[in-house]
Amino acid sequence: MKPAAFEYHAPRTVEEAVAVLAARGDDAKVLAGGQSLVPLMNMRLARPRAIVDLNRVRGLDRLGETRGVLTIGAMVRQRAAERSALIAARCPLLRDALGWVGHPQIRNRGTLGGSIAHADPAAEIPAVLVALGGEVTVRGPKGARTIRAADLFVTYLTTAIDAREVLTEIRIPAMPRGAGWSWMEIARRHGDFALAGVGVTLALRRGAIADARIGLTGVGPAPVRAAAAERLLTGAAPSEDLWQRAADAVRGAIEPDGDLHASADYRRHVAGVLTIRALREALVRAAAPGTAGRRRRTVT
Amino acid sequence: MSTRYLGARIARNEDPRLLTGRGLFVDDVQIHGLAHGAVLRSPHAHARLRRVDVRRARQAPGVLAVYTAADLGALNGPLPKLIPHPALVHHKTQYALAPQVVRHAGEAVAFAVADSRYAAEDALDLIDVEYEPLPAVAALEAAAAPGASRVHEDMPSNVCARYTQRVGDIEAAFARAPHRFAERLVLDRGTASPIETRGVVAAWDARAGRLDIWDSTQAPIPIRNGLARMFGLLQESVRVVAPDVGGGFGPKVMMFYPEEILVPFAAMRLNRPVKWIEDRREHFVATNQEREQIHDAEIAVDADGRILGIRTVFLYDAGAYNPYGLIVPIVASTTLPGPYRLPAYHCEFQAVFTNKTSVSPYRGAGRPHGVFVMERLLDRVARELGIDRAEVRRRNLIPADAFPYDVGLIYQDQAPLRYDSGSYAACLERALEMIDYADWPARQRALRAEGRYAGLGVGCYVEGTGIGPYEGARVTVEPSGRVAVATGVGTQGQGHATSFAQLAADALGVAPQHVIVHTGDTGLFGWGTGTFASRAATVAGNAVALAAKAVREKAQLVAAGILEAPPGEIELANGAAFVRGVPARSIPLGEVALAANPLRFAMPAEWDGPGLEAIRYFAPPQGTFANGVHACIIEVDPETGTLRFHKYVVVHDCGRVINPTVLEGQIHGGVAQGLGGAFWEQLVYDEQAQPLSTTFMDYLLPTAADLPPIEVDHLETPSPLNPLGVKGAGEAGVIPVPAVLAQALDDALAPLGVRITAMPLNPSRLVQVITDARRSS
Amino acid sequence: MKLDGTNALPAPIDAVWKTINDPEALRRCTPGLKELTATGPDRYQATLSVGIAAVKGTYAGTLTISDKQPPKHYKIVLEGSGGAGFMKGEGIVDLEAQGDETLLRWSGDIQIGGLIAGVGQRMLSGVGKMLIGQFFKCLEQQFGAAAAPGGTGERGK
Amino acid sequence: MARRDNGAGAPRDVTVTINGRAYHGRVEPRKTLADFIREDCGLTGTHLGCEHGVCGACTILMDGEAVRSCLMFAVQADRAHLHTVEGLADGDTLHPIQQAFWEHHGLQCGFCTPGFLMTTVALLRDNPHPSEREIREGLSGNLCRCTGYQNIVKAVAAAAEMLTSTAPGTATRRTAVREGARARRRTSERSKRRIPAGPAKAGSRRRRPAR
Repeated sequence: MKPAAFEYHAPRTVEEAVAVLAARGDDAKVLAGGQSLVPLMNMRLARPRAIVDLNRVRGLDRLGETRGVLTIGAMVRQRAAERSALIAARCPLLRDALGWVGHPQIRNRGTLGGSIAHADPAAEIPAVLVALGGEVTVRGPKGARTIRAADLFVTYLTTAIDAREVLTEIRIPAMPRGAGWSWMEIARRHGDFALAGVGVTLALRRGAIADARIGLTGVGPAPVRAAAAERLLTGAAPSEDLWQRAADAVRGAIEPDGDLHASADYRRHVAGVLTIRALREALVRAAAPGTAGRRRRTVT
Repeated sequence: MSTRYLGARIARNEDPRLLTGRGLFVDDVQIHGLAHGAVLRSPHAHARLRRVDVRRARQAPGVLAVYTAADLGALNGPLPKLIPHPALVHHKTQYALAPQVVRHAGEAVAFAVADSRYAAEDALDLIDVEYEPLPAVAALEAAAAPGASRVHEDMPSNVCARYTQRVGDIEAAFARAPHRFAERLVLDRGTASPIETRGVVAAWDARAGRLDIWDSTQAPIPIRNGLARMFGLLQESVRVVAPDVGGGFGPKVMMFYPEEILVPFAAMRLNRPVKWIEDRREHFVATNQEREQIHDAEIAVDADGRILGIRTVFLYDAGAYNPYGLIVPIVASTTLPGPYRLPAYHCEFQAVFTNKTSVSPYRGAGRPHGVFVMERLLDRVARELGIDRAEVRRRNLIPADAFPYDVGLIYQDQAPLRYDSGSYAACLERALEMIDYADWPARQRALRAEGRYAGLGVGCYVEGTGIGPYEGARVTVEPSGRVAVATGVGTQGQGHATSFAQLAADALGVAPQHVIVHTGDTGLFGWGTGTFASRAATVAGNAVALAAKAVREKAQLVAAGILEAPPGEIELANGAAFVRGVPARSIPLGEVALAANPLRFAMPAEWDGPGLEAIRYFAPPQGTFANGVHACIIEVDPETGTLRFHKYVVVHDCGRVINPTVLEGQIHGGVAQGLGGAFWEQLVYDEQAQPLSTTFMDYLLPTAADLPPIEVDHLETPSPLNPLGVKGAGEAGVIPVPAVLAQALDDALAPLGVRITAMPLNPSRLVQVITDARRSS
Repeated sequence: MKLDGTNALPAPIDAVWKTINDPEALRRCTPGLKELTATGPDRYQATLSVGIAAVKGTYAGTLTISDKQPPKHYKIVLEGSGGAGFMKGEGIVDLEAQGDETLLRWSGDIQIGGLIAGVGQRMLSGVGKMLIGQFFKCLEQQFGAAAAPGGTGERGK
Repeated sequence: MARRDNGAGAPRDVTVTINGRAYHGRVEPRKTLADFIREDCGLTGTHLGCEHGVCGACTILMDGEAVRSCLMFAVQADRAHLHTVEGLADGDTLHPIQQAFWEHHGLQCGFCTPGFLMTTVALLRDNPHPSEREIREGLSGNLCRCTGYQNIVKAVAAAAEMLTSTAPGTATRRTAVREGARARRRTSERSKRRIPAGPAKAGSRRRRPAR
């Protein structure tokens, strides 16, 4: 199980990376954390003729907040994001979801940009991006462009990013202050790809749901934002009955595949179960405002 | 013999090396000029090879050779048939490289050798094979059906053996029984998957005519003997070393895997050392697997739940070849009776070829199947007759005064199945106590009131261990005072370097860390069979003890001359020989060894040779039978089908315990494999017999986060069949796990009417079972 | 992997029949089909590069059409092998005229073996369905019309 | 394609520091870091169990963080500071984590052990007082087929105890969170550190665990 030969490029700047990609086209593959790509290469399932390694590109590992939007460099390691006080305070849903990405050894190398660009249909980060309506910046031969999460994920392992483009930055709107959140997932073992996973945020105003976001993973070719369920929740008063109806809406919005780990029916069923549980947990957290802020104080 | 170390919790001798990265596993062998091999494997489960063109591959950079079947000359023939059986009408083994037909995905077609493994894999890409696909058969029942496409075209069907054993009058038993219950019980395929895959290194010294092999095998001596025969060398000119072996669990005791011939063949042809290391994907298709059986079983009981008779008719999946004969199904059918009295028993199986990887024993080797059937039937009796499940078992147990107990069957070693000793009732009661069985109904009610689904499972088993034919050991006291022990039985993590050291240490009055044990190196000890069937401690352990005892007697004799006292007055302790009651009259044991090897003058005739050294063999006429009980409490989330373990206990009796720490480790690991095989691990094949789970992403070994802590207690009922009174324990952990987990799930989900009849499960399947049960109730 | 489905194509049955027998249309619409060279009547040599993203298998093989009952029925078989293993797709196609439109019923069986089957099972059935969906979407586009309402939904398994 | 001599596909020089010692090699870009460590540097304590990032046997520390060396190419590690199992003990003195694995029978065949040890070094540095659940989850990226993990978990708990009681200050909890531009600087600082939880001085001289 050894990779086929390839040309190795380790550019220092995004421009250099784009230049190599422009020259090599479909033959080249961008290497970020490598935690998904290298196994595929070791098995010779992927045989790129050229590798463009972003690990020595400067400036892709910045993490900050601009006007209520988290800006995350494509090469920020998942482990760094998981430990980030900023993410814990402003987007605890992302922090919680990151805890489900593989194992610490994987997250030490794996990057947020890599996970998004790889677009595994059962990955956690794309579902969070979709739920929270984030966007990414990509740079290619024609310059930079922005792709909204809703337009980004096309199908299995396929995004709207062109083979000649490099994902450079991820932007995720911070969760509203006081919003509750929950990430719920069923995997065969700790750290495995999700059989189904649900991320929820819930903001309350005067006892009613002011804003609800639901993103799912593992239940189709690409991450799903459960828009119908979100509409049903928005403006309504929280109740078990409402959660049940949201779960039904989620189940109606997905087309899961079956595989040897779980049937399509199971995934659909569990997506609903997890939606209910996530809504319950998010409500508890929303009802106790300042949870995220408190957490931040203890971390920093 | 003053016992000090037998039964002690000695930290292991082998650990400092392994902890500091100084172990020597096969892949760690580095020799100057080492070349690397890679095997081209069939992607088809069944196909005729129309053409294998290796010309392009041979010309690739760094490639030294590419071999096909035609290149193997005299070695192009079926590999040895290991264990014949009169009932086996078709004994089929594969070739080192398939000559014409491949019969499972992963069967070896060509072997490339290059400067690096990378280049060798590049060469595989350049081999052009034209396959003519043939119909493949995957499902066991379909393969057994008349008219099924045949795995071996020279056979009239895929059934390679039918074998029946009977005890008592089964028809009469069923005819007069007031209650009869039938079940169809299924276990699917799994694999041992040690973290170290297989691997072979061969170095040929053409001038000396010497072949050195490092092989991750559980049976280095038979490998050496076979290689010598195949390559026309003296056994003495072939040395096979099983160095540190990174787990075995059964599949590494195959004589031969193709690579065990291909690697030395290439090394001799190229006159260059060659290494082949199986990668994980290869492991999932090229290393033997196990476990698939379908039992149609029926039990007849009286009104009190006492067993009158059991009948099981089952199918056993042999895979594409059956080098190991009928061992697994015979072990399954002879393990089924377990600790219970069966006045009548009928077991009948068909062994069936399928286009899947060959089957040979994997830890348990049929025992989990037998126990699953027996215990599921008893659970059915308990439920139908309204008898407490522990009580049903109690009523049927063989009592403590019934030993030796003849079951009336022939065991895998072709000897009568005769239990030597056991503690069946005591083990059960102790396990019930540890799991708080008496309190369970109340606790379960309380949990149910909270809407929680928790269940308890308990199951009993008897484990056949310690079978012959023989093992041997050489024990030598060196002038340094250290003791060298050599035995043919290799170790794959079982701690032989410590357990055997304890036995020698007790006999010779030295500390166990001064006993250096070498296993699995035919250059150091050349007689033996291998590590399998939970036999090392019993068979090799007794050989070590006997040899050490002989050395002790010799040391007494030699020391007697020096210390001027009768040999009977000489004691050995603390690394010295001394006169009983006069510790001052002593001499270090190393000096006794030195004196036993004189440079000049006459040697006393009664020494019977020089040195403090002896070789002894232990050849038990039959196996010895350990027993135990597992119990667990689990909680099920019926909405998601996920499990949480509250408690897992094992009470185990394998006779005298040599090292409780090592023994507990064996139990822990066995339970983990059992649980893995019950809920996480499954080898899935599609209808065309394509293996779908050939990575660790799809074949799921449980992790630390998935498994519960396991509480272990030991009872010690010595075996009367060997001087140490020991029995084996290697498979104890794994045997009853599917049965116990199934019962616990039934118990937890009783309000939903769930009954588990097939393993392994997973969350999706469990939710399906729950849904089906709800629908039908 | 067994799949079937029904597609309504906005063209008369004879036109559809012609198109599904046209090697150029087949080449254009079969995902990953790079080359198609006739070796006999209804027999072609094919080169395929099938997969998604960086995971692609290259296969050399054949495409054959048999059991022809113009303009209503045929069997199409596409098979190939390569480093990533082998693939074989078999489809039975039935056409039924519905006025100016044609109803295309198909049932197929896809076999995949070797590396991709053993490693890619998690996405295999989904990707298989997706590729077949792409095939029919392309066919519809051959007739220069958008998909008929509900027309392209293929039912899995 | 084993030997290309054109530019980017050609063998490259790689220099790494492993356990404080410099190693140099010339390798094809495709050579994995694990193979480089084992074959070119001769440090065979790091094992390969799956080569697809699941079993964890190849876990090493790179610039202080536990990573899977089978999922990196050697060229990517050029100029990095690596730690492998061979660097844990100080001469004959076992690292407290090794000592704990010995005392608690945390290994059987020993093949997966180096990966567990290196994972544990990072785990206990980041969380010096883990609960049993945290230990189990922290180890869930390493597979063991022999032990059922029970004695490994016990050993890690015991090692945590030994590290925090015998070597105060060596296993400081890293609460600082690296963000933005600071990350790179911190990474390079960390890479200069030796393995944070070094062998305790007194009391843990490689001693045979007595019963």
